[in-house]
Amino acid sequence: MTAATDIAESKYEILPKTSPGGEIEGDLLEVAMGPQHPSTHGVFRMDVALDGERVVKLKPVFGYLHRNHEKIAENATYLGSMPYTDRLDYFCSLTNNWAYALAVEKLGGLQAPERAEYIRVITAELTRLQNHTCLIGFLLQDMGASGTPLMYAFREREKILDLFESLTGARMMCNYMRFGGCRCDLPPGWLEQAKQVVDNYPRFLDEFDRFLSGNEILLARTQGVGVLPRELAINAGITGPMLRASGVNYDIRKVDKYGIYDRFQFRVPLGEHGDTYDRYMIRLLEMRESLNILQIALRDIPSGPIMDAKAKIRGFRPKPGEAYGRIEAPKGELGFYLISDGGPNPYRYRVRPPSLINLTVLEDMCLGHIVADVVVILGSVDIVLGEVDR
Amino acid sequence: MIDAFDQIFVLLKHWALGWPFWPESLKPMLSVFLSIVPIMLVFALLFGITTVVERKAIGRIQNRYGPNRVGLPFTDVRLFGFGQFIADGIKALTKEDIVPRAADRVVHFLAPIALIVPVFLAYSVLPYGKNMAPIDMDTGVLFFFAVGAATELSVFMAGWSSRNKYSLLGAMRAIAQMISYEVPLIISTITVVMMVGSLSTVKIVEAQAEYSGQLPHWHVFTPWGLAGFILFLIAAMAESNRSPFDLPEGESEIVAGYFIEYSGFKFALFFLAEYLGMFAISGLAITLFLGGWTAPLAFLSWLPSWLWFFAKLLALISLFIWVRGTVPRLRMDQLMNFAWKFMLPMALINIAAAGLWFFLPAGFDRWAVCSAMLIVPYVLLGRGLMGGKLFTKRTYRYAE
Amino acid sequence: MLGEGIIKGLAETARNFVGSYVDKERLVTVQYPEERLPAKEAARNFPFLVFDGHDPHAGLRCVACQICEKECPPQCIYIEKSMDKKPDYVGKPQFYPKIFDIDISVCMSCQICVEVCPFEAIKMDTEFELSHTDRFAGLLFDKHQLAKSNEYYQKIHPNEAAEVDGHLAAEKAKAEVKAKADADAKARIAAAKTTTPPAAKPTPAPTS
Amino acid sequence: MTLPFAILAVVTLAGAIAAMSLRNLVHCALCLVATFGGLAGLFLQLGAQFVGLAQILVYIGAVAILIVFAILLTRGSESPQQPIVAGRWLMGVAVAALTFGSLMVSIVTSTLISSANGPKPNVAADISVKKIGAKLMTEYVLPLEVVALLLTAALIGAVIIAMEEQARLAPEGSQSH
Repeated sequence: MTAATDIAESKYEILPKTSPGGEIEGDLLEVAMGPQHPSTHGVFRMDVALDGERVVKLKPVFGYLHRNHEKIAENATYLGSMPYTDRLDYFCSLTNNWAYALAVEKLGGLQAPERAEYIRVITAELTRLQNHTCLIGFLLQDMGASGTPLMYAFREREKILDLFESLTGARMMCNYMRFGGCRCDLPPGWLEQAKQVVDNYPRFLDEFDRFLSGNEILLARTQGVGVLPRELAINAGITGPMLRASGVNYDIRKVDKYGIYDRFQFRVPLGEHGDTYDRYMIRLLEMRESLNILQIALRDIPSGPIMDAKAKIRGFRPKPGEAYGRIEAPKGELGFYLISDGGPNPYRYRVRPPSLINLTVLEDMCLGHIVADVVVILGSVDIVLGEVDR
Repeated sequence: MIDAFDQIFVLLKHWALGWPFWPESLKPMLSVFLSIVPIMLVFALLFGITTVVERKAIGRIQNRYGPNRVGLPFTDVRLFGFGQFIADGIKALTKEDIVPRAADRVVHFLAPIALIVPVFLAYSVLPYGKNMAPIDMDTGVLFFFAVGAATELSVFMAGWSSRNKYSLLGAMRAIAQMISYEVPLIISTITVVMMVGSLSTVKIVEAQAEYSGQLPHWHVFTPWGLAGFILFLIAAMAESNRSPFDLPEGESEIVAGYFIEYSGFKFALFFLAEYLGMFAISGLAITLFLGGWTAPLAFLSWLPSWLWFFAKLLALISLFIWVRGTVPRLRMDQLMNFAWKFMLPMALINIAAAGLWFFLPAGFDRWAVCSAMLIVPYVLLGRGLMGGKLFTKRTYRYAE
Repeated sequence: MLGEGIIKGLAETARNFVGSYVDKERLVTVQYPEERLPAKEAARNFPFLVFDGHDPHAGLRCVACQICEKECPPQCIYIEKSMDKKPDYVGKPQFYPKIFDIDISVCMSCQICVEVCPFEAIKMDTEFELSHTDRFAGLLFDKHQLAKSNEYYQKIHPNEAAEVDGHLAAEKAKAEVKAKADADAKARIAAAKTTTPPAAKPTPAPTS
Repeated sequence: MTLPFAILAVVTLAGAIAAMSLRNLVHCALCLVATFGGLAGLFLQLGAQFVGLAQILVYIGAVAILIVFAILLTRGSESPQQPIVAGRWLMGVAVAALTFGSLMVSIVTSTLISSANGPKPNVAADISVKKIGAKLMTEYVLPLEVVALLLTAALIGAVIIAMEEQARLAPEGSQSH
């Protein structure tokens, strides 16, 4: 159906048709998807030029949710920025906390004690679990499954959020990590509760596998759709599951071995085709690896202090210098770059958001596909607009 | 007594018509009126209940409660949430009716009406029970498809007149989809018409109203009938824009498709038309393949015939809901491929199978030959549709 | 074969449909206004000011040091110091806040005020049904709305409150001991005064 | 002349006139649909159920849709700015007159009219779908097959034209996968 559509007396803009392959006759339909659109995952706009339903041009427009995060952080104390990092990628506040804490610890020469490191690994992997779970739900929602996978995902996520709440006091905006450790110790019974959640999680993953991984419609909708070639992925600086789905073995947990990740045996699943199905499956498989890490971490966690003795809450002033702390957040490499001039607040504060950088290749993945694929491809990128716009 | 219960509605109508104070000239009109009003009321009510049931069932599928709050107003009686549809209706009626400034006002206004009228017309040929077809038309099935075809135009009217890019895309999708799936829909019906030798819905049901032992002679219990039923059902899902063929609305892609610019009561009319279309086409599926109002087992025939019709209707509606709660949506090109590369060839093969069934002597051979004739192409076409082995589950390598 | 995956999926949803009636695990919804989740010890929402005893004014622990005002990331706290002083829990005269406002429409529940407070005066509340029809004045909580008793604190965060109480009691005991020592010292000095002429200065009380 | 006939006739004629005179092409197409509907109604009123329903199915369900699609796809829905009266009208009038004339001749010479004075044959009872089917399969099998052949040829032609276009666009298309 090549519906080059022109409507009489309408205000539609008729563009001269240019496409990467050259000139074609006919007209394009420019559709603005978003900022109010059910599947742009927030206030995000894609200016799409369509030939019929086929995408010939796509311009992502963001910034609708810009909150001046970096500038605010340069005027707040180091500690005062911690709650703001929760609001970057609001699905994964704990990993955001960790990345920021890591950067400040490098700057201030602090070292989290053993127990705090274990707690960090546990909370980060739980965060990864719930992020990937929700992502799969959203992806299927974008694909038009009437909410069922999303609701199963939320059902499981609730259990993890319960754990977060009883540990940190909040379900999403945890604000838990501190420079040189964690804010408070695990409440009694928390480890058992976490163990139970972790033990029950494979049941959900199996259910999901049976439910959808073999579904013909899902296969047809995702395989060969939105292919991100290996070279492009590397050149564009893509990180996280998206990069691994394109077949690049790069996981900061393995590369940097930050925290205590060198103590855990886990594998990194790699995709071959770099299409949407690979991105979906890589996340499912990564969840199983996270579960392995969690099993070991929950078993081995030692007792002891949770804060570095040198750390102080008030009046923290690191020596002048700069530091870059990065971790493997669920969405990719999340880094914080800080310059200190010895004052109570950073001289420069910069976030390297995985969502934003992973979004830059959206047009390359979408060209030539139809509108319906665009939302699925966008869903498979896994963005949170809080992090994209900051 | 049983018979009287079965025919209760027919008798009631005759009784009402027999009142002496009706002038003779008005009686035909009155008779029509007495047939139409109950149908409209019953199916409008069924629509309301179905919306609640659907939301509750999908809620349960998704491990939630679904609507369970709205009951009688000003009391604590909640009626399991079955007051919801009345509340929704009141809301739809009292909502502001917004027409975009650029819209073609006349066409925008006419579109929902042009949609709802043919949908209601389709109900006039369905036999709801013994002697309970509003019109026993010689060309009943054809009538059904003819009025069904008329709805496509109103979809176009809605999409075009709204002057919205999404609605136009939705209308284009809807029309392309409806035309494509009308072909396998009609062709899968042809098998039944061939076997029965009539287009009349009443005759088609009567042809299935016999029993050998306890088992009824429903068309679905033959290879061609089963294949035809499945094809019909898939095409019916597509015709009534149900998931996984709900591309015309495709809320995650084109937001709400052709009725994106409709609000308030007009939107409710679209919603109503969609559901009524689903009921009507399910009713036709029941008539054609599931023996209409006949009981599924001979000894159950004492239950009134209309009860069986509605039981089957509810079963089909549940199936629609169940499928909706499970599958993601197809893509436009896949939808078309499915219609033209799978449904149409299968429907054509099904005609051949039905012909063969007609001429072969009854027995095991007939079953084997006809089943083979359908299963082999199914497997082959299915493989072709999935691009050979292109779309499969994959295995992944790991880096340590 | 085509359709296999879909049929498997249908089986899975059917299992969930039935499961939602029989399996508590599968139906996790809490029917909110009637049912509530059990309160979590660590739960936090908006800050409140703790007072001891029964009089919110007399028992208020806050000494208007304004650290929380400075540290609050979204700057939602406004404090004005009093001119006069009132005794705190150990009996030492302290300033108190003449005005203590928290704009809870700005507050982001980060708990940093609680962490930085050296006087255990501000704590996190668990109350969350704070919706109001007046979006400005209705969401600006003043000292009287914020002040809540120590008993309330003990109710919502029992473990934490016990720790804080223990800590405060220890400090109070220490202060009492000190006060007693001071009094003793004073008495001794007074006694010494009577015996010795004004030659020796009183020894300064040890500051802690 | 009964009331239903009058209504249907008015709808048909008004639709036809509106289809000719309205400026917006989509409106014209929609009015044409009204004409088709009216015609179908007339057929049904005559008891020719099969023809009437086929009229709806084919003309409203397919032809009208084709027309609106064609209008949308060819940018033809813009209202013409110049006056509608044009030299081409003469040609149109000539064709219409010719069609009308030939129809009149065939109607006037038809046996139904000539026997109008005698007892009216009961048309409705005569035309059952079964009979139409039987006639099509026996007496008129040749015309049917010819029409089928024609349609098949048209279909293949359309496919070939569309395929050529696709081949031309292939460099673009190949990018997508």
